[in-house]
Amino acid sequence: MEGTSAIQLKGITKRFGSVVANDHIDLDVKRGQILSLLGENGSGKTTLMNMISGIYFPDEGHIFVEGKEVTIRSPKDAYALGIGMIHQHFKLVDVFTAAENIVLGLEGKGRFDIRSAGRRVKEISEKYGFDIDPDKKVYDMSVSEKQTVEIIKVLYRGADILILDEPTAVLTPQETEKLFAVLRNMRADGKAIVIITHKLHEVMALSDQVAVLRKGRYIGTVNTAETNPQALTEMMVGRAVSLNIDRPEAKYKDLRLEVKGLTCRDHEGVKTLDDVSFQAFGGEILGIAGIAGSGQKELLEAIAGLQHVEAGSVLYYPPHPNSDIAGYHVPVDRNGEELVGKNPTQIRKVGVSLAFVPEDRLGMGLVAGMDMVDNMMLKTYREHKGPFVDRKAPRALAERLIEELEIVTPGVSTPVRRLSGGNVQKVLVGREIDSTPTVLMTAYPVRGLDINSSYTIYGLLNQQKLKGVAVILVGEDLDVLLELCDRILVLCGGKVSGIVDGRGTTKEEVGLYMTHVGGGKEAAQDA
Amino acid sequence: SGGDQGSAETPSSPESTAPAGETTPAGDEAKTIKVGMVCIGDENDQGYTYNFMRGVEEATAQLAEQGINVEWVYKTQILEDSGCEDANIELADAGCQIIINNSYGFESYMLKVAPDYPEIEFISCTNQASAVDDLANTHNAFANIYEGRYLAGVAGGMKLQQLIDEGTITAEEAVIGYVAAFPFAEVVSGYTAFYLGAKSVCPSVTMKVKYVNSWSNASEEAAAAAALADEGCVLISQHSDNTTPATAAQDAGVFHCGYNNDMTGVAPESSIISCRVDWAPYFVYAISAVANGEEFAQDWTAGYADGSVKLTTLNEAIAAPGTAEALEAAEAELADGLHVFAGPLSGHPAQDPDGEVWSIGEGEYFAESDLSQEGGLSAPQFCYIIDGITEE
Amino acid sequence: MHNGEKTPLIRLAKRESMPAAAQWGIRIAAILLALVVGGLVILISGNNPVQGYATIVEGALGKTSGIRQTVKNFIPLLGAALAIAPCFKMRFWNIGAEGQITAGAMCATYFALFWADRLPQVPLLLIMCAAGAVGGGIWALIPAFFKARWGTNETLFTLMMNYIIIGVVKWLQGGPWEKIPRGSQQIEQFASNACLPRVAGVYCGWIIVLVLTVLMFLYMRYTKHGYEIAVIGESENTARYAGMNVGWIIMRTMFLSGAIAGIVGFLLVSGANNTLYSGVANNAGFTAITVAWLAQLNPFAMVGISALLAVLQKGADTLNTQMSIPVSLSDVITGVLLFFMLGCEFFINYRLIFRGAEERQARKEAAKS
Amino acid sequence: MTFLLNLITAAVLYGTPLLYGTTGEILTEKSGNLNLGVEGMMFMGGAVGLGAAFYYEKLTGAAVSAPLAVVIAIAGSFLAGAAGALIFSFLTITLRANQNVTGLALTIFGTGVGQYLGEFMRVQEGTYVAVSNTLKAAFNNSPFPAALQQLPVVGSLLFGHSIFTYLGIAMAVAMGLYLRRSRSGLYLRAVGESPATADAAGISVARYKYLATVIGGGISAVGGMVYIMTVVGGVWNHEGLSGEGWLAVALVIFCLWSPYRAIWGSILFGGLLILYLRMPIDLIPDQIYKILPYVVTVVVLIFTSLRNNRDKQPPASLGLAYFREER
Ligand SMILES: Nc1ncnc2c1ncn2[C@@H]1O[C@H](COP(=O)(O)OP(=O)(O)OP(=O)(O)O)[C@@H](O)[C@H]1O
Ligand SMILES: Nc1ncnc2c1ncn2[C@@H]1O[C@H](COP(=O)(O)OP(=O)(O)OP(=O)(O)O)[C@@H](O)[C@H]1O
Ligand SMILES: [Mg+2]
Ligand SMILES: [Mg+2]
Repeated sequence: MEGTSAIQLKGITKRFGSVVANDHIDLDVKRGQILSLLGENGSGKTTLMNMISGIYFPDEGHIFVEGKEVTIRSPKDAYALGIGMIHQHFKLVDVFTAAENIVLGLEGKGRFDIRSAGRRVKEISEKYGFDIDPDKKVYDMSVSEKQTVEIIKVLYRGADILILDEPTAVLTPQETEKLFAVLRNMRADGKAIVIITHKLHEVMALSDQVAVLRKGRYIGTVNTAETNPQALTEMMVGRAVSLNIDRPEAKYKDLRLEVKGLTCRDHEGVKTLDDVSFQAFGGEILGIAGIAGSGQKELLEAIAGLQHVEAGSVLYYPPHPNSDIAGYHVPVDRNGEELVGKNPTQIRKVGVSLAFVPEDRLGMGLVAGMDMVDNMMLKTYREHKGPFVDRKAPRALAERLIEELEIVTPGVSTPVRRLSGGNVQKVLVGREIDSTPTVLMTAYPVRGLDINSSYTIYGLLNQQKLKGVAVILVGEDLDVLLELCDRILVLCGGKVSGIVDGRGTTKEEVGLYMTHVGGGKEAAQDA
Repeated sequence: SGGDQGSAETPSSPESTAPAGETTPAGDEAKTIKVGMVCIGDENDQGYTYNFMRGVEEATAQLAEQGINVEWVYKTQILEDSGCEDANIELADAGCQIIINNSYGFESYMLKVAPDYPEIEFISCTNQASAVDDLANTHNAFANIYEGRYLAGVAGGMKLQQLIDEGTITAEEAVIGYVAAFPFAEVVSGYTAFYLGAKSVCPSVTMKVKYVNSWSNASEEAAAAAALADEGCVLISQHSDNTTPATAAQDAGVFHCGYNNDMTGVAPESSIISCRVDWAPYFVYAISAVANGEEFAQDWTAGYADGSVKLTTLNEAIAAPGTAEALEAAEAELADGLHVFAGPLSGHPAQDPDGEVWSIGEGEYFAESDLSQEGGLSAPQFCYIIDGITEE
Repeated sequence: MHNGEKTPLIRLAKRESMPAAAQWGIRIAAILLALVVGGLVILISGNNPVQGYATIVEGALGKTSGIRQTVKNFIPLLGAALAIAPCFKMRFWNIGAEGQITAGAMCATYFALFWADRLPQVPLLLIMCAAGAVGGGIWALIPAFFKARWGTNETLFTLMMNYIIIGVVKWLQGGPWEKIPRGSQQIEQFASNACLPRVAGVYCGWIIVLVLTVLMFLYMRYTKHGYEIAVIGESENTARYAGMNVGWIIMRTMFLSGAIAGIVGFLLVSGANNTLYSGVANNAGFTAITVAWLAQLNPFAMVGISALLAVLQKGADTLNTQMSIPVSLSDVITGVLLFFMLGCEFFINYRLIFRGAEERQARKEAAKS
Repeated sequence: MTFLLNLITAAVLYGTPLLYGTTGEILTEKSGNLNLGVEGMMFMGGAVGLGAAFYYEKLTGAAVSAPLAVVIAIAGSFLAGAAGALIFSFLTITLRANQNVTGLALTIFGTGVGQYLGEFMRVQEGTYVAVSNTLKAAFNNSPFPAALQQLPVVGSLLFGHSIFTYLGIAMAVAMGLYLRRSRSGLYLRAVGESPATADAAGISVARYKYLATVIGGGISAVGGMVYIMTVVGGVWNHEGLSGEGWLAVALVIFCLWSPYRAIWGSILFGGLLILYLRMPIDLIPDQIYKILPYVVTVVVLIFTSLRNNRDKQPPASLGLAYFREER
């Protein structure tokens, strides 16, 4: 059984309008193996997998399952062939319970008994070490719980070909490890597993083989044991790339932002931020680490004036008026300006900028249906006097960004929806930086980005830091935070559980802080 | 009269009009008159406009005998808004010599058009402005439908008296329910006449009136009739356009007298009789006047005796014994000049129920639609809620 | 694909874009097809379709009086479609234009009835127009407020608001504002200084709505407000992130939308009817929704589509008069026309791929090389 | 007491057509389709349902079977509504047209068709299109034995209504059970909440949407027939339905997409419709009284949004077209 082909793809092609997402791709997925699918953003990984799972229908090519040619017209056909996919964006019904979501779409005989389904769910989750309440509604679940439901959904159907599209993007390192353990178990069971991820260390740690796509073409498959991150990156990008992240030292650091006792609540009255205090300095990158949903988003939004603040203050110390932010150390001679109570426009005016890249990156920072020009003026359109908008300046800016950041787009009037993920991100970050902020806040700026684009973004952040900007970076990849940040603030359940020096800490220390408030102390004792 | 409801032969388009000359009796020179009519509904409404169309049919035949060919042009389903103004203009431009507006709400729009076409005669049915406007080419016409309602009331009253006599109900339980469109003189005058007709043969009768505030709303008319029946009314009558009060009456097991059309077809177990206006005499009068180049009255009315008001066939199966005779007697009285709104009567103004008591004594009468009187109008004027009737 | 048996017979793919000429070609083809189906309907009803359509065109455009009435139908349709456009752009499904027209008409009527003796024509008309705008605006603001504050579903809210205001006008009509003598359920015809003057035989509302068309185009395309509306329509979160006060903009836009509808109401009472009644909007508020949508929210396209529907309305009326084809039949034809126009957008946005088309394509290419 | 019993009886009479209109629309909306064409479908159902019973009776004459006539009327009206809903489905599901606009177009089309058929029958017959008293009784009278109906108080309260009331309640309960308890009901709700999720789970989104919308449209249209046969006495009347369908749409909101709530909701609305005739309040003019159902609906709409209970919201994808390859 092991080593035989579970799925074979031959000459698969898929076009979206004029975009050729997959161009005659061949792929072989073997039983009892974990195959990593690697490629830059927009290289066609998701599209390819979607054709196996019945979401899309190929324009050309052949699919073989167990050596027999098949036609997969819908997810139903895919399930019938034992293929299950966990999508990049969760496909769950919010108002249903876990159990209801799991049994969705199953053909059943006789009476419908959701309770016995719930028992099955419990069995499966116990077997694999998940913790899930079958009667919990999805809208009450955390991200990782939702993902657990997705995985159980596939297992429940007894799928033996499993596809996971960027499953770890939203998980903590601990959760990721748990998931990997499950996947290894399944491999031992003889299942075929395809996993898409941008994190090379995960690829190296988990998979048996790596297949690489580039710009919709299949580049090749290598055995993980015979390769290394550097080589994989070169396959993906098509040329040599340096994988070291710089951490230059800025000449001057001065206090720019002081947060004291910040507390926020959500709609249900639960504290999302609990007495958060810290300082941010110009000329440094302050990383913010934490399990997803620990208050990162709320913290940035509170500073940017997008969240109602219940208590606490955010003091802003402007650079000396005579200094052009680009570098002279000028002592702060004022008491600081209170930002709490100001609206987002006023806050932005003093120079605090938020480049927020949410899970759905087109959801917040950019308007998907508008072109680059209109997106450029999203925050500045009011500055111009009179009732009409001025599109000249934003057009110039868009053209400049395309040039400077090498944004790949047919033109400034193409809707940003049509751009690839990495390019969308460049548009967003480029616009924020252009507003010459003194504080640049950004969350998950490289989420879902490929290595190459990620490094471009890191470079941009370092550039800003050297100009004397206070950069606040919410990240999810601890390796990157450790390499890039001067200091790291760790949030746990809305509280600050520790602030560590980026140069002197370890992944384990930060990981402990992420799961326990004050976990650092125990760690210190251990050491 | 329930039998001749066929509409197939109804002249409903210019094409179906007999070509001029064909029906002209020998000897007379043929005259063709083009008449426009603006209608609130169309002949499918089985009520108000349908009744006009039957008048048209009859008048056309009668006029043909006089050597006058009428070419009718209709504008149907016209709302009581500026569309009515457009319709009048369109008919005037189409060369109509007479334009008839069949609904009360049309008049204000008609009056905007009439001054521009002094050579065209404009008629507004059931209305009253020609008496006060200073235009020579505007006319009002309405038949004394209150006489028809009085007679229908007699038929209904006979039934009530029969029920009392048989002991089915007590004298106090002889209550009429009346489904009324809007609280104004045409309606008030109508239900009062109906009540007086019933009272003339059943002295203990009383009446309850419910307004639906619409000329035509099938479900609300039904709801009002059902509510009246539930409140103890044993006979329902109506001044509204649908048959639903009849069917609701039948459902509730009570009796009914209709308006505009024979309703025995839809409610054979409860509909006793209906009254309607026959527009043919007026149409013949007005059209022949124009054809002959004569003046005709600016305000016109006629009654039962003149054939302008009619009753539909009595539903003998359910009517009280002797109803036909009682009707004959009442008809004779009307022909003899009986005044329907004859004293003693007292009540309150309908628009101001708490206002001063209004009354007339024995021997006096309210001169309804009496053009011979000073300030008399064809449109009904009686607008008092008399004792024995309650409005809600 | 190989095993052609199991390949779907027809597959869909989203089109990137289509040349404008081709788009309009498809739309015109759809309209023609709809007319053919409508002709069949006329035929089945026992009439001659060719004669029927000739009558429609002749009735609506043949004579001056017909054209005037067509223009009269056209004014509220275009006006209300313009009113709806910014809301729809914002993805705020305002189906309450009917009620907003009525509310505006009501407020304008107040001044026509009670201030006409005190004011000369021009100031009176201006005040009536302003009152109409405010009335319609406020009526639209109520659902907008709840939407902005608590996310109350606006489609259903605005729908209900229609029936409420119509009920209120019915009450005024039969109650406090009823003309003397009472009982007529009518409101007095306006004094002449409360009536809009005519231009080219039709009250000057047509000029007003055409000017509004240009203004609305500029507003949506070139102003900051227009930009804000477009951003909110795409994503409320983004708008919030950009520092827009989303609730305020929703309310402002709805007020504007209601105000334009209210002005339409003013035009209808002051220009067309010279009085108020409960049916004053006469379904224009509903039909305008289809106009706005079919025009893809482009004000200039709305002119064409309202004109088409206005011709159809007037033509239907002539059809009824001259061929005694019932009004209901023209509703059927209008429905068919709308169905076709709605359906044809699909062929503009999507491409159909038939089974085997690719192999044929591939074979052709192979033969070439 | 009698007053109250009479009021309830009348409320049930007026509420029953709404019950069908509403439950049909609930089924439709549960699939994520917002079909605003209820008025049109009910109109068609009213005309065709009446016509079916009328011509059946005409064909059979005295041999007419009343129960069969009821079945024929139901079938006729159901098919008429289903046909209208099929047009809607084709346009919105297959051709992905905007649902709001398509619904309005269906209203125009459906009222036109219904009105035309009604008039056509009228002209053909040359007289009222009305069923005989025997049939009227079958449509209007209670199916229960007289002994039950004559029980004090409960007799008329529980057993005094037309067959359609009981059928309607049974149908609403069945639909409630279907949506809550059955596998396919769960899948239908999933389609309405998140078609992409349902699709990925192997549920045929288009099939569920088509079936729910077409069956829902059919059920709504039966309401039109019930209205014509009971409320307006089995006669084609010129106004047809006068806004009943819009009221049904309002009622869907009022009962928060629950068929159970539709049962008492429709009776309440039926009562509100006629209350001004039976309980006039001097201070409130009739015209204002009549807008009560709409005001109540608005208030409910506001309160549900205030409470923001996740389980009492409209289906999340209500009104949106679904295309699998859309991102
Ligand atoms: N709606 C669309 N229509 C046409 N082309 C599109 C559309 N959406 C995306 N594209 C094309 O897709 C390419 C990449 O976009 P996409 O957002 O899929 O990036 P991605 O690499 O998948 O991002 P991520 O890794 O974050 O998922 C672009 O080059 C663009 O041309
Ligand atoms: N539904 C769609 N409509 C239009 N274009 C699409 C669609 N889905 C994918 N594409 C385009 O196809 C190409 C491949 O996209 P795909 O999502 O498969 O990339 P990917 O390799 O998964 O990238 P990422 O790493 O960002 O997830 C991209 O250019 C993308 O924009
Ligand atoms: Mg992607
Ligand atoms: Mg992807």
